[in-house]
Amino acid sequence: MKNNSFYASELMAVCISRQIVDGEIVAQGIATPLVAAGYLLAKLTHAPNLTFVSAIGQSICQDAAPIGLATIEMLWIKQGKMTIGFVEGAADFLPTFEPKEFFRPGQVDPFGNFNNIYIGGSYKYPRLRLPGSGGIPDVTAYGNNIYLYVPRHGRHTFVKSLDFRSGLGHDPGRKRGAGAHYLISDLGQFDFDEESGQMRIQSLHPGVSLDRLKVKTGFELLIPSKIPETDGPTNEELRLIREEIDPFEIRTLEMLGGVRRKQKLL
Amino acid sequence: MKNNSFYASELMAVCISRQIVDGEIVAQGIATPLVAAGYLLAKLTHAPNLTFVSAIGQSICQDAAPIGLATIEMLWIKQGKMTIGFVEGAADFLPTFEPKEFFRPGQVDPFGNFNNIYIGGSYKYPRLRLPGSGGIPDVTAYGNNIYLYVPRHGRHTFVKSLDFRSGLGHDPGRKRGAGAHYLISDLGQFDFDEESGQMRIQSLHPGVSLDRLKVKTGFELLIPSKIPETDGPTNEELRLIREEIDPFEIRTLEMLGGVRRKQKLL
Amino acid sequence: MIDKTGTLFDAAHLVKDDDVIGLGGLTIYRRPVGLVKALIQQEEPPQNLTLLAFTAGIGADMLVGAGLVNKVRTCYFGLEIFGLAPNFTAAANKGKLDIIEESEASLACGIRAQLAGVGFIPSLAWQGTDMFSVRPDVKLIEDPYSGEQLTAFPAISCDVAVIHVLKADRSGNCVLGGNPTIDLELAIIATTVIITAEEVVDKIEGKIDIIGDNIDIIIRLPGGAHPTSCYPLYPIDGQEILRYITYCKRGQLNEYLEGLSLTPVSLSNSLG
Amino acid sequence: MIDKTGTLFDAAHLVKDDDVIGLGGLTIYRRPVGLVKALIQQEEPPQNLTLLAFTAGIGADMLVGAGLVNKVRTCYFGLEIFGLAPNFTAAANKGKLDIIEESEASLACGIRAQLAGVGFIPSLAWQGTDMFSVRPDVKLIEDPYSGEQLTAFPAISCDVAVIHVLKADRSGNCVLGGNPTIDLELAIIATTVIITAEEVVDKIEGKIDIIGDNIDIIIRLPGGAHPTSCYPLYPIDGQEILRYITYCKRGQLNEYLEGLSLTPVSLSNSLG
Repeated sequence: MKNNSFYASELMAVCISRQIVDGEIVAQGIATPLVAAGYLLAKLTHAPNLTFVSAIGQSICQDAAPIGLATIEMLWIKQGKMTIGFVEGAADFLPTFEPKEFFRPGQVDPFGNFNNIYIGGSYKYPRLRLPGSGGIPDVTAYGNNIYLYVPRHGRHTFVKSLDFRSGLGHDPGRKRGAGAHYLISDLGQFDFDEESGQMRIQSLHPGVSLDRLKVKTGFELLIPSKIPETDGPTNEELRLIREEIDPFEIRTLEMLGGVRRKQKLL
Repeated sequence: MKNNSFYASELMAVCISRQIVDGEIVAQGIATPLVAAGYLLAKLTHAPNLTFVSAIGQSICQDAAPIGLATIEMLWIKQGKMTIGFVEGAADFLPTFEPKEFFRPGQVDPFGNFNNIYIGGSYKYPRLRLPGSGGIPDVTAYGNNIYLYVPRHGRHTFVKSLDFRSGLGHDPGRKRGAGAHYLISDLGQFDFDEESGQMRIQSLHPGVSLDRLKVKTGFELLIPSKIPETDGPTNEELRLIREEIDPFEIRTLEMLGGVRRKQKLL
Repeated sequence: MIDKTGTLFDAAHLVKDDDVIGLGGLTIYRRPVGLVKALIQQEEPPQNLTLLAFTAGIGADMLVGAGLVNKVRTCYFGLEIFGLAPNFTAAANKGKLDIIEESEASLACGIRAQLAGVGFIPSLAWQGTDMFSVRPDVKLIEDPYSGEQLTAFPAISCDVAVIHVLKADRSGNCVLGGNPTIDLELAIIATTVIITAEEVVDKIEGKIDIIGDNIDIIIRLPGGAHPTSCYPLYPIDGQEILRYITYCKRGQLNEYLEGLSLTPVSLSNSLG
Repeated sequence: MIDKTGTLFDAAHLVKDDDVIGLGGLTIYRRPVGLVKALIQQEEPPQNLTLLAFTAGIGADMLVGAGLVNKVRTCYFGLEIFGLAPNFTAAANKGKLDIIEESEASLACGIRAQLAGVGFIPSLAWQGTDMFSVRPDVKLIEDPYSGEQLTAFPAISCDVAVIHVLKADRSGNCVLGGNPTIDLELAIIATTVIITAEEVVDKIEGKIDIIGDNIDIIIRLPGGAHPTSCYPLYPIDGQEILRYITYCKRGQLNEYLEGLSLTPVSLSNSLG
């Protein structure tokens, strides 16, 4: 996975960071350390006025702290400036603040619709039941700040047709909000064509060929005439990630399958 | 106003206190020091496990403190165990906890319907616009713990027909909850007939004649065959009210008209 | 940190003709009286305001008395134990105010509907009362599950909110110091939010009650709630409230405000 | 003060067949794992429970694995970065669980509807998604003001709530210590509320997170959230969660639970 002198997880965190605008509010789900690394990198570089809303602790934070696994609550509870319970948060504040949030789809289709309910088989007898949709069917139905990330780009995730649509993408029937603006994977960056709503290559990560991307993607991507290479991390960005934000490399857990993740956790 | 060796305000506070059951939750509106005196008396006597919900401070309190005017927030903010904003309180908690609450009607009719919107004239051109209905049209529509108090019993308050019904009483059209259980005035105690829903004399305060009550009431009251006299306060109840609960006699402000109230406040 | 501090003068200019103006605090507790005075004492104060408050007290009464308000949206307008709000009562008795009759539940549900982005929130409140006769705009709805008739309280919007706080930082994070009322929700639903603060600090250590993101301007205004209280700094000034009532009953609100203009905070200094 | 303290044994008996059981906390934070184990290890554990949780984690997974649960109502069932919840995933893949698919908004609105005493709360959520196909009971409603089609999330009830807290007094007032989740609301909507607490005190000085009035029984159970965290007392025990997953994948949940029964808290003592 090593490209030049950085890992895909590091490049992904850097790309996530670059999507953050100073002064905005970002939301952090559960089990998303890669996204946390990206947000914290933004906070420490170009977005010092970033505000975090966290599912863990149900708190609003304005200060950064290193990512810890067992001690994740330190970040979100101890430094929380304000606590908002889930009921109030889901019903009142998500629709109003519309924080920017990165979601990780179990499946994603060419229009940025996505699925976190089940894969394969039927709903009643799935091949694999997924944990569930969290707030995805909510914010994707009305929100304007939906972003996606896929740590392991593959045909099982990038599918022509979803088994279930729990996250609404670029759909002509949409009444409010907007489909995902952006998707980052370990192979490249993507956006969505304004007219058709179709997923389009924005850049390929260093060392990734278009052919490899095509093989790993279960549908036709829109391909621009010229495909740029994703800008790699700066030395300072890498230093911040490695030394200050995530010294225990917790972000990399999101890149691994079950067995390797367990090895890492042990 | 002095009866035997206590004031009407003291007897009213004592009667309010006697309506309180240990372990329950009572709500306290704004500008109701007489009710506060009654609740605190209950807390200090037979209802040590009383919980207070207060509009001022939007807090839940479990400890008693003396009534102060300028320092009323001390009681409700400083001692508050928990704060619940008005939105949450009105929408979520009042319907669930249904705290016992004493309301002061601008007008009350024979069925315990009441009015805090305007008196005389029309809604657009009232003879007297009242401050408004607070949470009265809410809790009287669904609640089961409505109690009333009238510090100055008179025909302007006890009317045959309301100018406006902002508080729902004993009405055959009622779908939820129940009309007021009880009314205390400076002349007597009243309840409502279970069949007809009509206001009924429960007792007359010491020194108050039935004739005087009738003259002061703008409609026919149900009169039981035998009318008991209201039990006066005990020496200990009077001591608690005068020395511990309300040494500045703030409760008496509710008994006075505008001019005399102002004299007292200055 | 983005510095949003400004002057009373700047803040007062943010309130425009025909705005819905929401006042923070509760009747005679932590009301933005200083900002209200600044609004009134401008050369051309805004006109035809709609006043929105969970409960309206002395600051609201000043706005009504000075003729800035033609519509009132609240569930209580008075001065608690100090009696009726003189200007509101006089104007209402003369039929000069358009009153949007509210209750605690209608305000709570209306604010929640606005937050959730929906047109209404259903409630058991008001059923069987006369409230619908003066609020023909409030519709009934059938519960699709039980068939029960419910009250569909409509969403409530707010153009500009004015909130007095104990402490603020320069980005607009606020500490209220008690009596949260509806101030957090008001700050979120309002298009423009004006904060007056007893104290403005660089950074608030510890918890906040309102997040700065929605705040537009912060003015340092010690004593800015007087004669209402600002717990725990100062209590209600009952004598001053009674003096206000006396002036207003004589029709001398202007004289009252002029006599005050240098206390408790120097407006001219703040305007500078 | 009314003393509501009792034993794990008493508490476990409050959960009856067919109950909706609500679990406090969040996935792997402050979950009532100790009480869950006590429930499972009774001679005749309750059957056909409906599990209600904002997010379901390891305690919920034990209940599913032990066969106490046939219906699940949550918006997330997993072990966060530790992976899928093994028993839930296996049971769901086999079609053995009746899943009432929820989202954050449907749970939030359903709880609020229950609190307000109405049948539903309207929301913008779910519009355009496939959620309705697996929740045919969720109805659509027309906004009577705008005509917009909204989702009418139905009220959610709960028979018995189980919440682990940092500190409780004998009357049931509780301090959560962070991650309030939906615990306050759960304690209010539930008919019966069981509290396990790291510490039981005579009186809590300072603020509380849950008021005691609705609480039925309080059990002192230090370590009662392990291997989930109880901030700030102890963090997530990741190694133990991995050990749990390993046992469960081998179909050895019983062996896992038996091996645990004296740790982290002596069940036999608590049962006495």
